[in-house]
Amino acid sequence: KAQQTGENIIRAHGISTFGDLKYPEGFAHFDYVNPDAPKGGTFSTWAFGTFDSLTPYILRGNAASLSTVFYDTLMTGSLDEPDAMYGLVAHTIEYPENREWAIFHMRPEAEFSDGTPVTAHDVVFSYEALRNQGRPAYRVLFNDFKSVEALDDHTVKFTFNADGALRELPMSAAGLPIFSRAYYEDRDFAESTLEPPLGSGAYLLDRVDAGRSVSYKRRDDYWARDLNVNVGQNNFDILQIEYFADYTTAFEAFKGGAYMYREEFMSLLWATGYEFPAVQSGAVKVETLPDGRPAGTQGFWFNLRRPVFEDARVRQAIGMAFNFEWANESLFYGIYSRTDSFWENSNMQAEGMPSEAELALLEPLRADIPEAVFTEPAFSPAESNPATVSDRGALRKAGRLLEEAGWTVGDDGLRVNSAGQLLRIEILNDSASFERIINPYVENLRRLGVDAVYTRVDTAQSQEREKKYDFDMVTRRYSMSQTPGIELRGIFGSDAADAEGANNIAGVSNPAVDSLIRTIENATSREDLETAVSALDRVLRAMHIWVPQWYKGEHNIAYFDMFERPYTDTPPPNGMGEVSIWWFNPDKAQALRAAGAIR
Amino acid sequence: MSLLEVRDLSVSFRQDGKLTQAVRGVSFTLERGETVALVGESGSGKSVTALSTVSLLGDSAQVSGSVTYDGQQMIGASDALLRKVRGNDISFIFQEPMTSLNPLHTLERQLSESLALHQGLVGEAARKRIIELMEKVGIREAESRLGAYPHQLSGGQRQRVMIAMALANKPDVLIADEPTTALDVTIQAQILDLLADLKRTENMGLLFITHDLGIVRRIADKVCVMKGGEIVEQGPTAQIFANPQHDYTRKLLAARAAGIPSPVAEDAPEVLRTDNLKVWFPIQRGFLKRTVGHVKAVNDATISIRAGETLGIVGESGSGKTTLALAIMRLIASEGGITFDGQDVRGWSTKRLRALRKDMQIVFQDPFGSLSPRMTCEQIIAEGLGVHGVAPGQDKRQMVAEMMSEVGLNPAMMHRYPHEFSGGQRQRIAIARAMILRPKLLVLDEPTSALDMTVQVQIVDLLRALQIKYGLAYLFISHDLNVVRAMSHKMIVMRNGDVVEAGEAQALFQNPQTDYARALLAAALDLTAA
Amino acid sequence: MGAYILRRLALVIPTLLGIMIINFALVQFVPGGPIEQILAQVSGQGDVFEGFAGGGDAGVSAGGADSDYAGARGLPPEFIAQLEREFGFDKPPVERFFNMLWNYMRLDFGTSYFRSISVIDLVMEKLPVSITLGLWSTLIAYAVSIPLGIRKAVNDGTRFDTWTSGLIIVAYAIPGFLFAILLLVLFAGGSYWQIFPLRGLTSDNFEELSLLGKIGDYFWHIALPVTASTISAFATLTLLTKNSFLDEIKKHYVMTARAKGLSEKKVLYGHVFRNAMLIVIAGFPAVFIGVFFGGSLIIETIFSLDGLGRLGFEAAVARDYPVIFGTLFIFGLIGLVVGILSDLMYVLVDPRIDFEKREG
Amino acid sequence: MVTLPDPTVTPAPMPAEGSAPKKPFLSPLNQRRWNNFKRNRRAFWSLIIFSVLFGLSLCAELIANDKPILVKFQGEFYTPIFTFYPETAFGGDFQTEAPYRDIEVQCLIASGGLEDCFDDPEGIMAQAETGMVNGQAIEQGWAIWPLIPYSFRTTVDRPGAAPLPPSSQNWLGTDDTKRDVMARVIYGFRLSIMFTLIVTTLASLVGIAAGAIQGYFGGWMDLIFQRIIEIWGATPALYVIIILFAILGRSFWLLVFIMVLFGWTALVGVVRAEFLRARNLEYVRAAKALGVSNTTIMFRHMLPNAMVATVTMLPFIVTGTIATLAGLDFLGFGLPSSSPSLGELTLQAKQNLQAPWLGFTAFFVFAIMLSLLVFIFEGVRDAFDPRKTFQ
Ligand SMILES: Nc1ncnc2c1ncn2[C@@H]1O[C@H](COP(=O)(O)OP(=O)(O)OP(=O)(O)O)[C@@H](O)[C@H]1O
Ligand SMILES: Nc1ncnc2c1ncn2[C@@H]1O[C@H](COP(=O)(O)OP(=O)(O)OP(=O)(O)O)[C@@H](O)[C@H]1O
Ligand SMILES: [Mg+2]
Ligand SMILES: [Mg+2]
Repeated sequence: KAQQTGENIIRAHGISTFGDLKYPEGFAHFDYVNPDAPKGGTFSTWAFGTFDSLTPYILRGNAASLSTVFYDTLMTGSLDEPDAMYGLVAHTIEYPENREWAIFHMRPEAEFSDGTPVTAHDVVFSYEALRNQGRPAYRVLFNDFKSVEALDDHTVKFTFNADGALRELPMSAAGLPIFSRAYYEDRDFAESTLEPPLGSGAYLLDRVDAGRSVSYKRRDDYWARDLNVNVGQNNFDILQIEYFADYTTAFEAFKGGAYMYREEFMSLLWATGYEFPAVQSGAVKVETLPDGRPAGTQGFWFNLRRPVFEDARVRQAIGMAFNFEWANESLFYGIYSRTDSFWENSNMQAEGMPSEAELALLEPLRADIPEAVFTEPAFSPAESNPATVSDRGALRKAGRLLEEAGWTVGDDGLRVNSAGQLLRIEILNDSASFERIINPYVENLRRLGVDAVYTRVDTAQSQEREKKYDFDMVTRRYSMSQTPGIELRGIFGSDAADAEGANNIAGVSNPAVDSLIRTIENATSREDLETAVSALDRVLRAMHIWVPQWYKGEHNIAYFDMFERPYTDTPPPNGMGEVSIWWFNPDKAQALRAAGAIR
Repeated sequence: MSLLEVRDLSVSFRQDGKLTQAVRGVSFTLERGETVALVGESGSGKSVTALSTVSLLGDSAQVSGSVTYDGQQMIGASDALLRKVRGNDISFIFQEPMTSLNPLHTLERQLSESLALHQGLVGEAARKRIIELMEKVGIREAESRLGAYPHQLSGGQRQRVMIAMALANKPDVLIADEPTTALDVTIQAQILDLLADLKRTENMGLLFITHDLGIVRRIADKVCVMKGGEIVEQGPTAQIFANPQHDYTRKLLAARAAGIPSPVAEDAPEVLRTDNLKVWFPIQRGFLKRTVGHVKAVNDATISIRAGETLGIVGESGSGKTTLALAIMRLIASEGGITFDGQDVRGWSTKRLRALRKDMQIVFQDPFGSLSPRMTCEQIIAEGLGVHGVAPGQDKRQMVAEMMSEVGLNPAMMHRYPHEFSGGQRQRIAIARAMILRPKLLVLDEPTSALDMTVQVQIVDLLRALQIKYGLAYLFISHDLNVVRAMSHKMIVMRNGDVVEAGEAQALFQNPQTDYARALLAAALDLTAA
Repeated sequence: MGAYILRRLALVIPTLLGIMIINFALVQFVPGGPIEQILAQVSGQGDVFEGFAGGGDAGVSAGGADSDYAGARGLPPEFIAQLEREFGFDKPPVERFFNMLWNYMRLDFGTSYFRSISVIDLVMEKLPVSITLGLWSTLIAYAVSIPLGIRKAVNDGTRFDTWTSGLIIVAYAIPGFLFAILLLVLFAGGSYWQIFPLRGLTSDNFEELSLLGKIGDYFWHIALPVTASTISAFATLTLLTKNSFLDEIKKHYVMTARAKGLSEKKVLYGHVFRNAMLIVIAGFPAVFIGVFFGGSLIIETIFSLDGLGRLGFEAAVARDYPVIFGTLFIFGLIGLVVGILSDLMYVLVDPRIDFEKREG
Repeated sequence: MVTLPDPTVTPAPMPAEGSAPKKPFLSPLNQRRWNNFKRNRRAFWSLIIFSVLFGLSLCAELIANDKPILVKFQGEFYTPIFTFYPETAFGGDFQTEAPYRDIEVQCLIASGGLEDCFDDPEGIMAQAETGMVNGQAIEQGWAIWPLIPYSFRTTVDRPGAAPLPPSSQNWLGTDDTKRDVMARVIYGFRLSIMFTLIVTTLASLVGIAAGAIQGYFGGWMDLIFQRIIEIWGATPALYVIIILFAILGRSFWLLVFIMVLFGWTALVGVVRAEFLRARNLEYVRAAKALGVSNTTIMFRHMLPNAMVATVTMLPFIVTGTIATLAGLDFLGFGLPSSSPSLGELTLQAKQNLQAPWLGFTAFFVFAIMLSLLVFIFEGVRDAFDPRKTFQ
């Protein structure tokens, strides 16, 4: 438990959004690691495309996968808590209750791989470098930072803007990578390069073959090697990433043993590809493991700014025409599940009728909330008939809704309103993989009498049109945080509804939603937060601002049977930790080699 | 064993599914040191017979019978054998020198190839031999001409290159298909001497195809007369000439362009005049084609022709006759004045000239080259009619058929492509094409060189008849002084691009002024007399 | 001729200028620019190759990837303004255009928007792949097609002619990338024969190999991609050769050549070739340069080769204008020079050819 | 004047001589060409097969469609392919177009519009065969379906994940959106052929004309024109496509326009070269001397002789256009993805290696089409070759 000192100043070995920490000061190691994990071996996996840089923090260049391994941060997270962080370079964090500032006390023994110490000045330099030349994400984040100063060589103080998302800011600060100021004295931080960078992390660059492969080797002299947050971690001697420009090639390469670990993202391959010789002989293990994080919030979003979508019934009807069950069976090999919540795959999603606590939040906002929130269970799209794209029942209901909304079928089978205007919607898309989903959907909408068209454009153009809100429906995916907060303003807040280029793609502008977002931002405990999020989820779902798509709450992985891990079939909720907590079993590798499965 | 023995040779051509027989049952022999002359009607199968001796006919020909060279069967012989024989043992001079040279190879290359192939002669030695050969066939400044391409040569020059090529390897048999048609009499005599020389020294057998009976009489030991694909008569030269048996032979011997053109009306308007016409071709060297000098093809030519008048142009081969003709037609760039029909056409645009073209026509020296290969005879002859809207309402095909008959072609052949005709037939197509327009001025560049005497007479008669009827003006270029005399009112003699002499034709023939003209006329008389 | 060449050379500059103007103007109208591309990347989209590299499962694949937290908050307008300043978009187009021209005149082609690398270096980086693919497939195509076409012309209508036609047409009809994938799966994948490597031009240990080893390694690597990119290349060239020869082979001068007693080969290659193949020969400089600067997007993608094909496509889709303009300029310039060379080749092949105005 | 009969020719009566101006359909020359063409069996049959295929694909709607050709319902005839009928016309409840492939609608048609169809369509249909449903006489109806009861955009109701392998229901299987490949190939063939024929014709005409003019006239005409082409050639087509798509929307005709815009330069170079050479030939001079106009010289005299490259390349330009279209589809800049494009099929084949029927279909369609075209054009070339003789 964090200990209180003086006038509400908190000093602790860790920090989380609501202050709760699973691991006490001086804990030996994270629960999910194997403290005796052997060191050694090579872990190899693949990445798509190419890379031409080793610096992932700047806009320029295509950084190699895992190129963050070079750097330590002040504190580091754990895989079994949503947002807690524990000291790494810093041993202690000190912050007031309102979190307007945070002081990190750094370990004097921390040193860069060239032996120079990691100091507070390096932290300040890192902050400045990222702020001035870093990726846009940092600039957005640093909007809420007032100043960063080195109090002494090993103490650094971050001061935040009072109106920022104070709850999360200390953790954001704790998660910044630390660069060596001396190193960048004669180098330009903003230029992309393949020169091995200087960091204080557990790995060094091993070799790089531009665009083709990159590998990192474990440092035996890593200063934090035995630190509690690192116990049982960083077990592989070499981390290697092979790049392939083509998915088929990459898969073939895996089959041939060019790399040892692969997470499969394609339902098609997962369903049809994993019967190759190495799987049959048992050399390759194929597993499905649960994913504990909120699934991405992916769907077709309506552009609520468009007059056709003014009526929620129209939106609901259009949603009904999307036959997910058919798509899942016919297109995805039944691997996905239907998304119904904005916080799918998490305990924040609304279920059934609103709870007391939720009602308490919702009641005052009743005027601005669809009545269904109070009278019906949280909205979930109805299941359609998987056997055929156009489910007569669903279409009949949808048709009825549209008729109620005043869109009646004309002589040519298309719907018009009383003003004689055609019910025309355009689905904008920039990704090839969506065509096979959108096309049947469009056909179905046309059967409903909606003059639906599908427009495919390239990424930059779609971005431009989205920026100007020049679309009717568009696919977008938001990754929701485990601890939602201020970012919700960007996605659902009315402030962001009209500003060009904002993230509120649907254009949600509703005082009740704004109010609920504020409640979420100000929640002081995880329970409060979850209640508020769930209430918001309920409201948004009742508003029919999107046609939810699908998610996959699990990891599909395959690997050559030479790796071991501290868990059997339930990984820590925040990740499988395949590069950090898994380890290499030389005997198994030897057996595979003997069997000729790998070279 | 005879050197070359042809037995019962028959050749047919396949066209559009039908077979037409070009040669039937031809037999003759050629001995070492002997000259056999193949004479006969144009289109009678002479060239085809000659070509089949070493299997040079295309796929469309079906050959039967036997041809033996030195006892070896040539028909159906292996490629290897043919290759060994061709060029080395049996050499060829093709009828149409204009199209028989590879257009992209220089003279040197064309000649050296044979030398290298059969004698292994390369480098300086080859070069020396080439120059020697070229001088032998009367090409002047041979050395500077080595780098020339065929299109830069005059018709006669090309023909001589062809001859030089054929003689390069001292063959056993030389088959010469009208080898002197484009040559002036002086050179002709020189070439004939050369051939006779070779025949004597190398014991060469010579199969000589020609229409010029004077030559036959002079050099042939034996004569075969062909008509309609058959040999209608053969025997020793003297016998044939003295005592022809076949009707056709008699007719052939009797035929000769004679008479003189009817006089021109005093007040006939001038159709064409040129003032100091000049054509110089740049000589270009090197990759960038720098101009290093000029071939002065025509210098200061001033001529004039009146309606109904014929201007004969004679002169040695390469003297600029063709160039002058082309310049007059405004087909190549020239300097100096050209007045046509009273209008100065010098600066006229091609478009403006086009309307005039109906009235000025030309028969090219190289008939084959001037016929579009993918157009049929009918299309070619009729084209001018369409272009100039001549005789609208009349059946064009009918007109073409009539014109073809007039020049002695069977109208049934009008659907053939140019390559399916004989040399003389092509020449007549070219004449028909020009004549059908009834132009005011007709330039005829060696229009009768490939025609046998009977047809030649027919053509000359036709030209004269039309001239009288329509008052046509002719510019008549020929090496055949007989024909020139029969056709021309006035005459000019050209040499090295200059007009060395000009005047009334008959007067000039009687009494040439310059040495050159005298020599030229003498040689002609010499040939005919021999 | 000299004057003509001078004229051509003098026209190079206005032509290049024309190219730059057209393209610069065009780009002003293209919806979406590099900034949009950056925005897309920030929010985790915008991999230009995803579409045909076979990836993507309707969005799900993006899951788990640590997409930028800030993506969810929207980028501040100041940042976009700053980007615009960085890319020079705050200046009026005309000024930008003249700046660019000025730089180009000093042979400064700028650097990529998205990488710290000058355009020249970028092109140089991609050249080996393009040259490899281009050179070998062109060589093979020429070495096979021309003799084959000539033989087909000589044997026109025979059985040989028919079956070779069938073969090259079928080869042409195979979609190149399908064939590439097929080769890859069969001869490099883990399911059948693992004979050839999957990607790249050389092995990891290339530097350590002996010279012979290096050569072997190189050919071992390029076997599949070159095969895949050559398979369809025979048809046009072979048939072009055949038909050109057919047109020429019956002409009189060929008869003359035969009458000289030349072997069939000498007749065909020594005499007919030059006459028949004007287009092929004169097109050679262009082909040769095409060898260096050609790119085959899909073959490159499948074999994970990083060549100009990918560069060009990536630059276009990502709106990397310095790269686009720079490569256009460089390739344009080379193209113009090659155009001149190719026209000179015409004259070299056929001395009758000139380019002067002809009185109609 | 004596007319010497040519001895080598069997005297044939003059065609059309003197007789009434009854012109044959083809001029004798063209007849000769046509005969030559016919004599090339391979070319002739290729032409026939191609015409048949193309002809069939022109009536694709009647061969592959998700609407019946003819429906008899309650004594009346309906032609759904050509006319719009709401489902209510057959007693259904949607006012939108009747989904004829739905079992309910089929039942309605068979049973003369019985309400019960919505509950138990199979049962009612079985009964309707007998003419009686639940003891009551009904007015039996029927529908004549096309051979392939799917259109190119119909999703097939078959269990399993797309692409589905060939079966009796889908002869060539389905694509990755569960659409019938056979139907898509038929429509795709038509679309591709139409597209490519239009584009190739236009582009070749323009290209040949441009090349001819440049090569024939030379001089500044050539110099300037060539520069324009060079500038044009350096324009990134992709951007033009993006811009025009953004302004005008994706459509068949826009793509045709764009392809012509960028495709016409393909032939310019070769035609120009051939003309540069041919303009020096003697027969061109002869034609000039005859006063033939430049256009006629170019197109009647020179072009036929300068056509080797063109005729050889045309089939490849034709298929090349299809391939380019495919490539654009591939990159996502082609026709709308619901269009039945062969390019999309190949892309799917690559994406779905586990479904070889896609690749095979694409390959066979391309191979057949290309072979036919190449053979046809070979025949054309031969037909126009004056020296070609046939056994
Ligand atoms: N295109 C050209 N380039 C260079 N020289 C040429 C060209 N055409 C002709 N000549 C030269 O011009 C001279 C005259 O040629 P021309 O064809 O007029 O002769 P000609 O009198 O017609 O001879 P012939 O009786 O042999 O036909 C010749 O020496 C020839 O080599
Ligand atoms: N390729 C061909 N196809 C069809 N007929 C041909 C072909 N070549 C020649 N002929 C015909 O064969 C006959 C004989 O031709 P040939 O060339 O042997 O005549 P020639 O005796 O040499 O006449 P000339 O003195 O006019 O040159 C002519 O009637 C000609 O039309
Ligand atoms: Mg002859
Ligand atoms: Mg001449």
